[in-house]
Amino acid sequence: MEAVLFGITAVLALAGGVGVVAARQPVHSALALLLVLLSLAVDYLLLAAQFIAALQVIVYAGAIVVLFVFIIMLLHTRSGEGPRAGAGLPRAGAGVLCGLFGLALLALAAGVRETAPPPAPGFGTIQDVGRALFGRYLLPFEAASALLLIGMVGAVALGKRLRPAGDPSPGRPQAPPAGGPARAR
Amino acid sequence: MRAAILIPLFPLAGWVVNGLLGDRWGRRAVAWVACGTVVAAFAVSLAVLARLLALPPGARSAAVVLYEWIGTGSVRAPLGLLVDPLSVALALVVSGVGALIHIYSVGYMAGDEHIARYFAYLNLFMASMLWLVLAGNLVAMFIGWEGVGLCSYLLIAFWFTRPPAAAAGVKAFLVTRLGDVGFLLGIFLAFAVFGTTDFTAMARAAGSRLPLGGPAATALALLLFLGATGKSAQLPLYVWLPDAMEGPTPVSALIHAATMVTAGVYMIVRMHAVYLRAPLALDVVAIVGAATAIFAAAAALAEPDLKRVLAYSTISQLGYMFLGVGVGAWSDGIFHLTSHAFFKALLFLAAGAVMHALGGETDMRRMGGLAGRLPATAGAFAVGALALAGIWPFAGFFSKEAILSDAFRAGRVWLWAVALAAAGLTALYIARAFALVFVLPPGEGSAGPAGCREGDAPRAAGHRGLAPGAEVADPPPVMRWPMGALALLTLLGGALGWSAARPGVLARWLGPLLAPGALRSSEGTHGSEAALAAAGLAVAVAGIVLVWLVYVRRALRVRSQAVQTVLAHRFYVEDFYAAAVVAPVRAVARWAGGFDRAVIDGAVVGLARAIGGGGAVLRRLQSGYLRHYAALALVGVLALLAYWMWR
Amino acid sequence: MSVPAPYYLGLSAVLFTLGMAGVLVRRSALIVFMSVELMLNAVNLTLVTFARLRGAVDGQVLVFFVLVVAAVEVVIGLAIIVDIFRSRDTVDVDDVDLLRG
Amino acid sequence: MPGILTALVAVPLIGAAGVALLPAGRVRAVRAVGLVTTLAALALAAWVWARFAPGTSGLEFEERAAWVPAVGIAYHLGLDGLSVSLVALTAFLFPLALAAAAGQVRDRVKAFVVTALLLEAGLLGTFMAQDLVLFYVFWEAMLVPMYFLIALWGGAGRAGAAIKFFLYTMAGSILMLVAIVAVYLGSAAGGGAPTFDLPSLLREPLGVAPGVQAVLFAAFAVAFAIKMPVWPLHTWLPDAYAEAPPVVTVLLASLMAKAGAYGLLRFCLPLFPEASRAFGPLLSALAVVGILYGGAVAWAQGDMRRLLAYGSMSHMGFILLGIFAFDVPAVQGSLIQMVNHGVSTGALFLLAGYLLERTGRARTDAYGGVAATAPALAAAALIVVLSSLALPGTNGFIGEFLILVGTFQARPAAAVPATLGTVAAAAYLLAFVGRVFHGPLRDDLRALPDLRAREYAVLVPLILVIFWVGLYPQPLLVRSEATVTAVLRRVAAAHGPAPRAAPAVGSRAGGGERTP
Repeated sequence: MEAVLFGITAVLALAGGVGVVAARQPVHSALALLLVLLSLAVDYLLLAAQFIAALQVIVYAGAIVVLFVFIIMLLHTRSGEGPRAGAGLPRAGAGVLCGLFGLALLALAAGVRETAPPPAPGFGTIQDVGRALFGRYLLPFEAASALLLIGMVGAVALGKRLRPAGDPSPGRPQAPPAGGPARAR
Repeated sequence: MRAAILIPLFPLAGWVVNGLLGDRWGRRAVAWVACGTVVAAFAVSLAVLARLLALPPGARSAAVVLYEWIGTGSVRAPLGLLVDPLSVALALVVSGVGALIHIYSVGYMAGDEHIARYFAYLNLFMASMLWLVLAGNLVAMFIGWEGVGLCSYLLIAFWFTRPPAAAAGVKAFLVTRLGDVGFLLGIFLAFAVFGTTDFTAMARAAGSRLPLGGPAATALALLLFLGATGKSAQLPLYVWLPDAMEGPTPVSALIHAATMVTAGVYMIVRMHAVYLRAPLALDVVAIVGAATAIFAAAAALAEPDLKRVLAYSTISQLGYMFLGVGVGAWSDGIFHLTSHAFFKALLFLAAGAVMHALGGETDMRRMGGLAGRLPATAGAFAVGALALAGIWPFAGFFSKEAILSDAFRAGRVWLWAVALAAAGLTALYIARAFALVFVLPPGEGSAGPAGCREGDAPRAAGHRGLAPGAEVADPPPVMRWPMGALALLTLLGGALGWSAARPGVLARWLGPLLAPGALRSSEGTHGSEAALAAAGLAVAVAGIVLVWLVYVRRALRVRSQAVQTVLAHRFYVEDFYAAAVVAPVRAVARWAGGFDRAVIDGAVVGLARAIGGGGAVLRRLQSGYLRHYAALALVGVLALLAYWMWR
Repeated sequence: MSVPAPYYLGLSAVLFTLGMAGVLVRRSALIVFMSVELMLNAVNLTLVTFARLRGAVDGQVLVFFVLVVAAVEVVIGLAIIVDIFRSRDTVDVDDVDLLRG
Repeated sequence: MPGILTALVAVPLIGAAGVALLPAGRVRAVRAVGLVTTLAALALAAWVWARFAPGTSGLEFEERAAWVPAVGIAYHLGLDGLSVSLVALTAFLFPLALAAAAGQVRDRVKAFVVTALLLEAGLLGTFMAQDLVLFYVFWEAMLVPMYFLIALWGGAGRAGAAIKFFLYTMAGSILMLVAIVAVYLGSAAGGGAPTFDLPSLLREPLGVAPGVQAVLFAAFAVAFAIKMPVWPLHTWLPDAYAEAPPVVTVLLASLMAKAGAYGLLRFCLPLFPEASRAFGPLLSALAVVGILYGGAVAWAQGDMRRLLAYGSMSHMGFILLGIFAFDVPAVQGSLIQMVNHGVSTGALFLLAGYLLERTGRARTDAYGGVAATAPALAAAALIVVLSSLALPGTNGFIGEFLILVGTFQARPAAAVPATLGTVAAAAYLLAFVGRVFHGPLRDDLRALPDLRAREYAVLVPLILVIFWVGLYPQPLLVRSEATVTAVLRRVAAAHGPAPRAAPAVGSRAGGGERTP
């Protein structure tokens, strides 16, 4: 049962992964990413990590992917790739590098002890993770909350920069050559 | 004896007071303070002399330690005085002549607006010089030694807005400082040898610490003598003294004739215990002295500038003194120092009176026939000139003859011959100067190039040179009286050294202090003494007669163009120094400046450039493209993985 | 656990490599970004696997933090992408070389 | 319990904080608070200096508190004969510099005062720290304010000069940091716990191989030599001295350079006695080269601050020479010369600053006859110049004389050319006086004002110190004698016989009988 489930999710996740990388349109990539995320959520359940699986669905699939899609819609057609600028890496070179790297990872993975006894009851539940979070990891947890706040403030600040005082137009589709790069810096 | 400290302290107080407040006071107050302090120093010296006279001859030496000045580790140098016959004799000469010249200066500098500065410097000089002669050890003496050098610099460059004066001051300071390097090294060596520089302690220990003729004694004596050649303007460091005549004439009289330049002679006499252990060094002293005597006398022959004639004369006479101490005639060296102080100060003051009358003119070719118009000045100059030439019965006769006979009796016949020839030249140049200034009609010496003129300040007559019909008169009493006093001293000074039976008063006074010169081989008979004196006198008279024949009667014309040229360039010594010392040093300094910029800093800047260049190469890696960074990171990760897997 | 851990880790490795290839090859900033998310998820899978293998919950806690960081990163990153798009009218990473030395 | 030394460091910091709280526009208040702060530090330092018991070689006013006990770092302050006079000098010069700055620094006054006070705290801490890490912290704390003082208030080339200065000194500091860690590790060789505490380190020889000791010595020595600076590591100096505002140059030349010389005495000699002896001849040779080379280059300079900068370097050569003569009088001379150089060179740069302030001209040939229109300025300059060329009766003579007399006993071959350096000093300094103050008065200088009351207030204390040290240096000498003797005994004990003391002839005070 578990093996079957893992096989299905693995295939779906791999397909999604290839989709993310290979899709021409960003929105297709986003959908493929969603597929990967959901498949992995199932795997987390298989690995006795209910809380993480739930978070995966809520935060990743629910929030992050939605955000991506939102931005893709915002940027509309220009979110794709332009004509090749010539600065890219040779695809073959990238392929070789990635292949080598993947093989190395697989070799490492193959060396790992194969199985473990069934976990203690309650392992990976929300209570279990929560106890760790509010116990031993209280300080990092609080720091994470601060980080979230900083991220929020940062996003707001970046968003505000788009509309400087005295500039009535919300955006500048045709950026003037002088001001644009300076502002981006 | 502690009162002796007041001798330098009085003028020092005068310096402080006049230096700080002089500009706010009137000129009279400044003059009174300046002269009063020096007269007070003279009075204290007399009192100390009286105290010493009251003691038995063997006990006339007292050390006065004020406080520990420098004291650390093995180096101890207290600030202390040594009051003994020698230092008191010198203090009397210095403060006495100094007081007269201070008084003379009141008249001479009457027209100068910086009189407060002038007298402050002069007082500082008196304090330094008195400290120099009274100091109880070499390090303390060095305070005075450098102090007089400083005042010499300040007073030569007194009219500092005139470039020649400023340059002459710097030259004097630097040349004497070059000699002082020797003096300093001598102090260091004295510390190494004796562990102290106290004069009495060194004199006591010289016999045991310094092997006779050993390298330590010779090195110490020669190093100190190097200091003396600088300060006393001997070969080869005499070059600053003629230029020093840029200063006011009373300064030339006091510092550059009567007192400071004799410091070297005093120092050698003070250190005679060391010199006695170094016969070689004594020979060097005597030879340098004799050579300087004849060289400077010859250089004075063709000099057109009155003050520079006197300057070369001073160098020459100092050579006599060194010849004297070089043959071990300590007290005769001091005797000539004293009589020279009298007559040379007199000559300078008389020359100053001439200049005062002529608005600062010093070129003898623009003078002439002044005897009638300046009778008192001419008389004073004549007295000084006769003493300088060594004519009986003036002081110079006795002291010079003493040195000549010492040299002869010490077996240094060659040196005696040289000195005798120098005596003839001396009579020649001073008689020539007298003739040009006072006897011959004006314009006799063909108007040469302009430029022999003292500072613009003493402008009594308001014009320059001897203008026909100008009002030329003897100086005011405040200047005449010191000249009279010095003339009197010049007349009577011989009594200090000459008596029916030698040794004279001065020699007996200094006697207990000074070990007899080791080099005096044989006491001459009275007859040979008289013969020597007659020889000296004959040479002097011959010189004067020759001048009379050449310049006044024009009976003789012995003029060689080559000799003239060589004399006019003073044997090219200065040109040699300019080419062989000054120019190379200047070139090295410039080269070092360029070297510092180009090579040392260049190396540093080059390193910075190299790092910058390396950075410029490496920055190509920073393409700015995200994927390049990612790929590089991936390569790095792969390398790490490979390392872990195969390690 | 009936599926041996190396399978999970192998899946994670392949996903990570795919994500990396995306970062290296794709030029659209959005897709590059999504590839990064893919890599993060691969790492998360590894962490969860090892947490299960060791029977310790710490790996899962770490995943929690990765999630937090990823969320923040996405927020900021997307804001920056939008900003760049507004000023340069493109999201192609090859058009942006502000880091060039 | 914080003691007086902590207070000494804290006072400038508190003052800096106080100034920082003032509104920047209230320039007079800012200057007043700065001046009062430095005067308070001066009062503390004077008290410490007066209370310092001469004749002891150990630390006085010691304060110790654990800082990072895990690795043996402590907050450890103390004063001994090496440092007490330098602390007093630092506290003495800062009020004068701030007072002089009132005429020269007119923009960003508040920032200037704050930075200067931070620098004072760094300097005082550097001279008092007895823990290697604490020393390093103060050492670097002094570098940063100085960088800003040059870079923000300097002349046209200030940016380059400041960077050059910073990189140069930083390069040395990094070497020293590595060496400090190595010393720390080496201190555990005897079996005890490793420590950064200097007195503890000195209790037993450092457990490192002789070769390693030489490397460590070199690392320390290079850091200190750059700061002094020693030829040929000096090329930051002319740029920094010439580009910094004159008062900052005063601080650079008078105090910062001393930190280098002090470090040599405080760390290099006691920590690495064998290496010190081995490197002694080399450093003496560099000192002699520096003396003569600096003098020659100074003579060829047309810019007066560059002239004085090379002259300052030449004088620092004497200090280096004295330190590595390993002879009590010579090292005593070096210590006293540090104070003298601080006073005299500081005064020279102040005077150069006054001239610049009046005319804006840096080249000496742009002046002429200044003595005729500003006699008091000229007189002050002359006194300071004379002190700088070591005229007896002024402070400079005491230092150079002791250095040379001591060196002559230990290394005659170095002493003889070094003595020639006194002629070189006279040459370039009198050339400076001659070009600026003497000669015909230039028409465009006729209106040059003489010293003002504020400038008198700055110069008179300096001149008083010049004469005081010149005529009665014993208070300084007795304070350092015991410490110097102890340090040199350490160096001498490294190997070889004890330094030879020339037996004195006659009684100690100079032989002759005293008369009432």
